[in-house]
Amino acid sequence: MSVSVQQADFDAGAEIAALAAGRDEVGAVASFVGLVRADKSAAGVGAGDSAVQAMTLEHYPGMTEKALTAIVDEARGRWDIYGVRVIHRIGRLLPGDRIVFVAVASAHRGEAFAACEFIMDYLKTRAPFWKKEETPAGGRWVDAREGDDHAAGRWATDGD
Amino acid sequence: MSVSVQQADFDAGAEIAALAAGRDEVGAVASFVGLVRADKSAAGVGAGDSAVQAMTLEHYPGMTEKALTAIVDEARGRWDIYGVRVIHRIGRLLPGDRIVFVAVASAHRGEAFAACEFIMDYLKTRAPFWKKEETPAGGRWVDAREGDDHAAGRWATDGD
Amino acid sequence: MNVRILFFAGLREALGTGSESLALPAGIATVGALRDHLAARGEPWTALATTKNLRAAVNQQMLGLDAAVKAGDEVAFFPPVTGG
Amino acid sequence: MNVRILFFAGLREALGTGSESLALPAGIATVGALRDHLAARGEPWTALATTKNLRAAVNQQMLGLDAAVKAGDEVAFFPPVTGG
Repeated sequence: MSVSVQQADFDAGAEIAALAAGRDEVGAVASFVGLVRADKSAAGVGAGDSAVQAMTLEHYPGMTEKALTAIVDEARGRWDIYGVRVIHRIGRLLPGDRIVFVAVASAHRGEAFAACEFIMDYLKTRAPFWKKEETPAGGRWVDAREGDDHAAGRWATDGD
Repeated sequence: MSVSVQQADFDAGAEIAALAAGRDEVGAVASFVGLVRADKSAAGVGAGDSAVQAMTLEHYPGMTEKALTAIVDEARGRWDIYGVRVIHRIGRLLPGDRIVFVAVASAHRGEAFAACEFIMDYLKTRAPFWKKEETPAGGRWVDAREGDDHAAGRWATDGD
Repeated sequence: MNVRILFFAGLREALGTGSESLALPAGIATVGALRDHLAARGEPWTALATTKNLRAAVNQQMLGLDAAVKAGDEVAFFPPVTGG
Repeated sequence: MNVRILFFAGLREALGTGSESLALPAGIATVGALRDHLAARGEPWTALATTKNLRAAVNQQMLGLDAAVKAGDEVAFFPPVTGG
């Protein structure tokens, strides 16, 4: 199972090892872990009371898994990769908690890095998750970053 | 200690967690694990007896740590990153064994990915390690890949 | 056959509901027309017109406001996604 | 004060030694000149001239063949690196 949406935490080391286990053509595993930051609100409010105390991740059950699988399939079409693992947590998380994991196994590092970053960029703009932060000033939904659309746009090709 | 050259294996998950532990400004950890491939010799010989049975990593004690530290320092100068971990194994390794680990912690994924890939590209061309493969046809030193020089060259700037 | 409509995140909160089932009114054939139809109900439904960069999915696939809608479809409206 | 010279990997095997200590001959002031001086010893030292893309380090820093060498330096010769 290459895509999981779950409340439970994950073990990045075990997931990386599993992608390479028993496949001696794998020479490279690139991976990414996203975590809840507390230092400043992702909502972009610069004022004092913006420290994030907790965060709740809402998603669109049914569509989420389809969207993630479509993103992984697109990566498999673009690069010669042997294995992909995507885990996205939902529910209430605290600062320092892991939110998302993406890992890609390939023969060489160039393809592993490119596919891993591609999947993260597309996940950020195409997978139906929404973050609501709890701060001393109250709850608020995180605004999408324009930079995320730009990052995903980098991968656009003529065929898209 | 951000750089280690060691015979012992490593735990990628524990290393990733350590980079983020107690630092709630870390929102992203990009990492890479390189492994010994067995399917085809890295020496580039296409013939039948090219399966890699084992690999021995030689290095230049004293220079190795300096070279890796210089690469990490250069990455810190180029990107706003909070933590870096580099582990390179030496000695005799078997197919499927982990060889190298690089992880970079940052606030955002773009910088973490770029710095992690930069460190790997520079390590491949500037850190004094050499691989000797054992195959059914005998031992042979791996040739450097031209693609590695090209990959490292991507990062050159006017200031270099 | 009705259209099933879903709302998520800040839009769900603004509307006070996460879903509804609706007989597709005559003449409504696109996501954008359905959005306008709902927004015309007045407060709080105007949030559908004022949400910045409103996104939509038809049958769990993200599509533009010009995408076709027909009876039996599942249509979702939501703000830009912020996962990862 | 001598120059300490190190050899690694395939070059070390070809030369049959990993290191030597040498009084820097008069007139040898660069890595390239030192390389030529050693290669002129004949077999197996010609490997220093024939190794493809020979690399060198002076005092544990990778430098080009035009880099300066002086008494007391540690000079290393090796093939392109293949770690990672």
